[in-house]
Amino acid sequence: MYAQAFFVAVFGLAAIGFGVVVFRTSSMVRSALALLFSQTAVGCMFLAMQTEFLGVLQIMMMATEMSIMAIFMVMFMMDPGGMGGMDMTHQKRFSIGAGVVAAGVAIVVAFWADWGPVTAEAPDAAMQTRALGMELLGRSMLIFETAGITILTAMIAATAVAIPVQTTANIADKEDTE
Amino acid sequence: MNFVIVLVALLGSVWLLAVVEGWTTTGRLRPAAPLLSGLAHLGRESIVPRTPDRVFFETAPVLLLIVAVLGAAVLPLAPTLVIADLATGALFINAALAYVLVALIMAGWGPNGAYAMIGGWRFLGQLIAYAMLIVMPITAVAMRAESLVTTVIVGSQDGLWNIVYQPLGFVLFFIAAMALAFRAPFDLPTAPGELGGGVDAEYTGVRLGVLRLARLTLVITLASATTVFYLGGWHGPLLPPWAWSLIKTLAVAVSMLLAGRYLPRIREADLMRWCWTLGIPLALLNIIVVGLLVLVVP
Amino acid sequence: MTLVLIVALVTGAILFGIGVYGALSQTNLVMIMMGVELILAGALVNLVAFWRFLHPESYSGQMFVLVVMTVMAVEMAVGFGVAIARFRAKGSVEMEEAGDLKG
Amino acid sequence: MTSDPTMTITGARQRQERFTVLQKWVSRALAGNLSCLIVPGPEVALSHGLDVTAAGMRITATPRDASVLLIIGELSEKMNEAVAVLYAQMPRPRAIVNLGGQTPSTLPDADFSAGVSQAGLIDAVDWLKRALAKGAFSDSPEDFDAPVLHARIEYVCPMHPEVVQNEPGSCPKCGMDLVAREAGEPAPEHDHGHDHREHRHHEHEHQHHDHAQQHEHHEHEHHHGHCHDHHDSHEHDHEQHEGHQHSHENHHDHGHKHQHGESDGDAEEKGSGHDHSGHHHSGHGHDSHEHGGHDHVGHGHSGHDHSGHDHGGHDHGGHDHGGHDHGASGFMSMIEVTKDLPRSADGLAMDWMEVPFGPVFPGLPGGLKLTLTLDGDGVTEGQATSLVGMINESEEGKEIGAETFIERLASAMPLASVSYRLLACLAIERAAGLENDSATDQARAVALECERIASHLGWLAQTGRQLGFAWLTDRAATLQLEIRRASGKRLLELTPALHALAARLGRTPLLKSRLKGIGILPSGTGGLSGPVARAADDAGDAWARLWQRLDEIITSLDYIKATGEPGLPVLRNIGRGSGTGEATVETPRGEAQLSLILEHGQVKSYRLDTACSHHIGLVAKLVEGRELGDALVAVGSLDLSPWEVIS
Repeated sequence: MYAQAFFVAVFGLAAIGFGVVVFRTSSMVRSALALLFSQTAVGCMFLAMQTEFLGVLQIMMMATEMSIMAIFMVMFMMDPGGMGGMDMTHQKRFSIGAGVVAAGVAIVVAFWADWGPVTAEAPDAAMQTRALGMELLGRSMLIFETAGITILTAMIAATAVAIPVQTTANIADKEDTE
Repeated sequence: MNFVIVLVALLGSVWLLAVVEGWTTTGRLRPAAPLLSGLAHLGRESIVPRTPDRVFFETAPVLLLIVAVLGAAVLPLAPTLVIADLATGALFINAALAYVLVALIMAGWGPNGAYAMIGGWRFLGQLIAYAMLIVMPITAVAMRAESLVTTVIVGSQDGLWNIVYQPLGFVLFFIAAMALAFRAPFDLPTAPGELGGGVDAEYTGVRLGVLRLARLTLVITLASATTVFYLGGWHGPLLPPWAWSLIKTLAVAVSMLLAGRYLPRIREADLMRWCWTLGIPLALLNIIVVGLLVLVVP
Repeated sequence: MTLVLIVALVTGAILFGIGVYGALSQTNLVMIMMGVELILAGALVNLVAFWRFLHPESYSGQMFVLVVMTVMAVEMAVGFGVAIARFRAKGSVEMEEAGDLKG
Repeated sequence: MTSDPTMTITGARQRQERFTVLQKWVSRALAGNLSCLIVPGPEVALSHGLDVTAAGMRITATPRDASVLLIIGELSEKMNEAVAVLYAQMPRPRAIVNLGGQTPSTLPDADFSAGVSQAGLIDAVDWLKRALAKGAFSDSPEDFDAPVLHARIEYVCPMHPEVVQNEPGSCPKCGMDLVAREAGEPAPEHDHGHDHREHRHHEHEHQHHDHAQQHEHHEHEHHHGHCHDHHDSHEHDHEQHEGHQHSHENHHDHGHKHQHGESDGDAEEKGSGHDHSGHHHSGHGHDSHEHGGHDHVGHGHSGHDHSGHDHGGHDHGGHDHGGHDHGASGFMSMIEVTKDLPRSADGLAMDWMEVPFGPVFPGLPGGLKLTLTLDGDGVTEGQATSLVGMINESEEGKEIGAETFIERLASAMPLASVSYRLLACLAIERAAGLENDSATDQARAVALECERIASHLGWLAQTGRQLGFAWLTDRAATLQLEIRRASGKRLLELTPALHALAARLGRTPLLKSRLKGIGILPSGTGGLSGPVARAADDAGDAWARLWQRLDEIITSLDYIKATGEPGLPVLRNIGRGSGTGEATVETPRGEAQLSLILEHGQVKSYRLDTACSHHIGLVAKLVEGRELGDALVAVGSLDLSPWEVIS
């Protein structure tokens, strides 16, 4: 129990630490990868909380997701290397306030709420995986399928949006450059 | 205990692979060569390029090595001879392999050089495409075994190996494995003829040594994965289980090595097009076929 | 055992806070998406903690986690689609310059 | 040539306190696997009949991986500079081996030099093995330093690239401060940021170092400009938005990060050289590595350019827009910054980087420098220049003996020496008014065909190197070496092998998809000759050129079979004849034409025209808008020989 608490805390701290780095560092690739490691730490928290499948899934998904994030940062930031030391933020005070309030409220709730009886041991991993599968393809089939369709739609939509539109404008652009 | 044994086996295979590599390139069979070149890497000074992203530059080779070893951790040499027999082993190895990408992006961005950077971003596209071809065939394998546990998967191939049961999956997986190990002809991130070394262009001395070790380990890990998922892992007559695992693994690894020697590098456009337009549909087909087989065949 | 639950919840809360800060303070679309990702990560931690310590018998909790992960992926896909389109059209994904997006 | 086998200390590595056992082993290991970088390139080694691998050295693609710099033949001035940069990039312990010709002025003396011959090469390897085993570590290694490696600093206006001055000041057009950059760099913007970090680093961390005079000077200059800028930006921050502390933290961050990298770099680089001199040297060490970027590994600058261009944008913003235009918000508009950037093929205004490929690049013939402007993995524009091309010297009054002229011409064209020897002979004989003599002509023709085969095989090896097709490289190289040594009869024995090679290439998967449709010449391109022209009749792409060359190999073989023994062209007795002569020879790479004026057996003036000097002009068209890999294949398929580019 204390061991579990310890590991959860350690990975939690790691997640928080990297999370802070995301918005403190000036190099965009760094901040993207910091987010990646933050998410990985979250995945490790899952593992520490004996939720193996979800943990591994989280760790796996985030690697590619955040790498894509990284290249987009490099594409769309004016200062990806962070060598200009430019400032990419606005309404700082307000944001800090909002963040602190949000976290504070959640923490207060976490402490004050009565969580009732807490289960000591979780079902073992193999059984979990199996049960989750049953859940997915049984009761929650509809939700699962919906999620699947949603992501498919999102992918198609995103691609469609991203494909260049041949407006007269950017044809003109092209001609300028040539 | 298992940990030590598996690690030793891994190192041994890496050494053998390096020997074979030297044999194919120089034509001379020199068992000591890998160790010597390792020492030589110690001897060379390791230069830090100007204004690097220090953290990435240092981390990348080590991360690559760690990832390769982690991947091997869930692959059994024998029924009991496995470091971590996770309930989600087949998923875990995907997770581990995904971090090869992270390592290469670090190695590309770290040294602050054009060639390295292009190499790193190239691999982003390459891995995102070919990770699909790793995950989907594994899905089919797991469907047959009705489990994600690697030992169970091997057990499920008793009598009929997956290479026979789902040859399409094997072909796709093998190709994807080569692409993930970025060996020739998939070596776009490190193409000497195009990027003068790409991601490892800036590494010298010890760091280069670690990088090369990591790359060979990665090959072995992927070969071992191929063995576990398709070649019936430890199954085989006469010899003890672990021997069979090692033999098969080495065979796969060497074939990966040789394939690169006799093929020109793939065009990047083709690399992408074939994966998205041909590979992934085939992988889906493979899943469907296997599903049907699982349901129909008792 | 409550200790672990509390630890997890507090972590989740702090991640959530950081995410909120990021999403509000950043001027770049991609950075804002990072903030959102952190918010969702905080949510994930809580969900898993609740499932594990309160209702391990019902797998709807894990189900929910899966859905949230999907949502993260969707958010990425759509966000980047929008980013590219916007960059193509306006030459920037800076919120400072997105007067037309300001409410 | 040095008899005592200890490495000259320039190449040796800083040794630890004492010569430990580990170091003994390491030295042995180092001696055990020598890896060499061949300058100008492996294809030259082959055309000289040198088999480096057989001599016991591994041929490497990059200087980072090489321990021996193998220089073959004379190098041009420009090449000397490039070689210095390469040498600076090689990790210690490193050695220089020089075969034929003297060591470039920019380098320390060669550790071993010999004539261009396999024997010399083998001696060199033996010597290196012994030397490395003994003296891989010396206790006082001098650092390598060459004028090439020092940057000349010039000052440009971020907004008006045309404004370039040698001393800092303000731009006459917009009045903003000029920013420093190293001369000969594409993107002025990046340097600002880069210098920015540079001097804060020099100012704050390394003040105690004694730098080279000129550096000292420049850093001083910078210091002012830099602090000035800084001051400004802080004011902005104060009065305009709360970003102040943030940006400040950033700067600190960089300074710190940089110092870290830099000082560790010293330690890494020079083992335990932590006295002032050590630092002083490593200062240069860094320069050199950074400059190396320019010529071979392309790190540093090009790398900066990438992130640089964007943040160059920031500089615009920071000093111009942010500072003056919309002074209200300190925000730098990305639209403002990227508006004047060209759009890429996909319509996104991304930053481009100018990356040098060559003059010593594994994928290209040595001596050819290809400069590509890359947009990610796509080439937006590029041009090729030859660093070794020979010059038409036809100034009056300078007379060269006929024999020496032939020798000079032949040695100036290492990739096709026989053809040019023949060309010179013919021209001179015509000038002297000699009749053609069928016997010698035949022998000469056969020799020419032999060289054609060898040259095409060399091209195949080069292509294999470019495509990472190891088997092709090995096979073609072996065959080329055999053919150089072979007599007419032996040649015919090689025929099946060559047929087999062609068949094998036809069967190789991926090869067609790699070459088909690449490097198609724009219709109506003039000035073509040789295989390129003949292949232009059908598809006219790299695939067609490959088969054209393979066919030529076969036809040449048939010709040799029909005709007989090759005979190296030697000048017949021309006495002290005079006159003007003109000759044309179909060299392996296309038509070469030489016209000269002979006076009393002396070549008074000549002018040479070769196919490659026309073909090199095609590069720009071939690479534009292609993917990097395809662009390089297209350039390679032209089989340019930089030596035969006449300027």
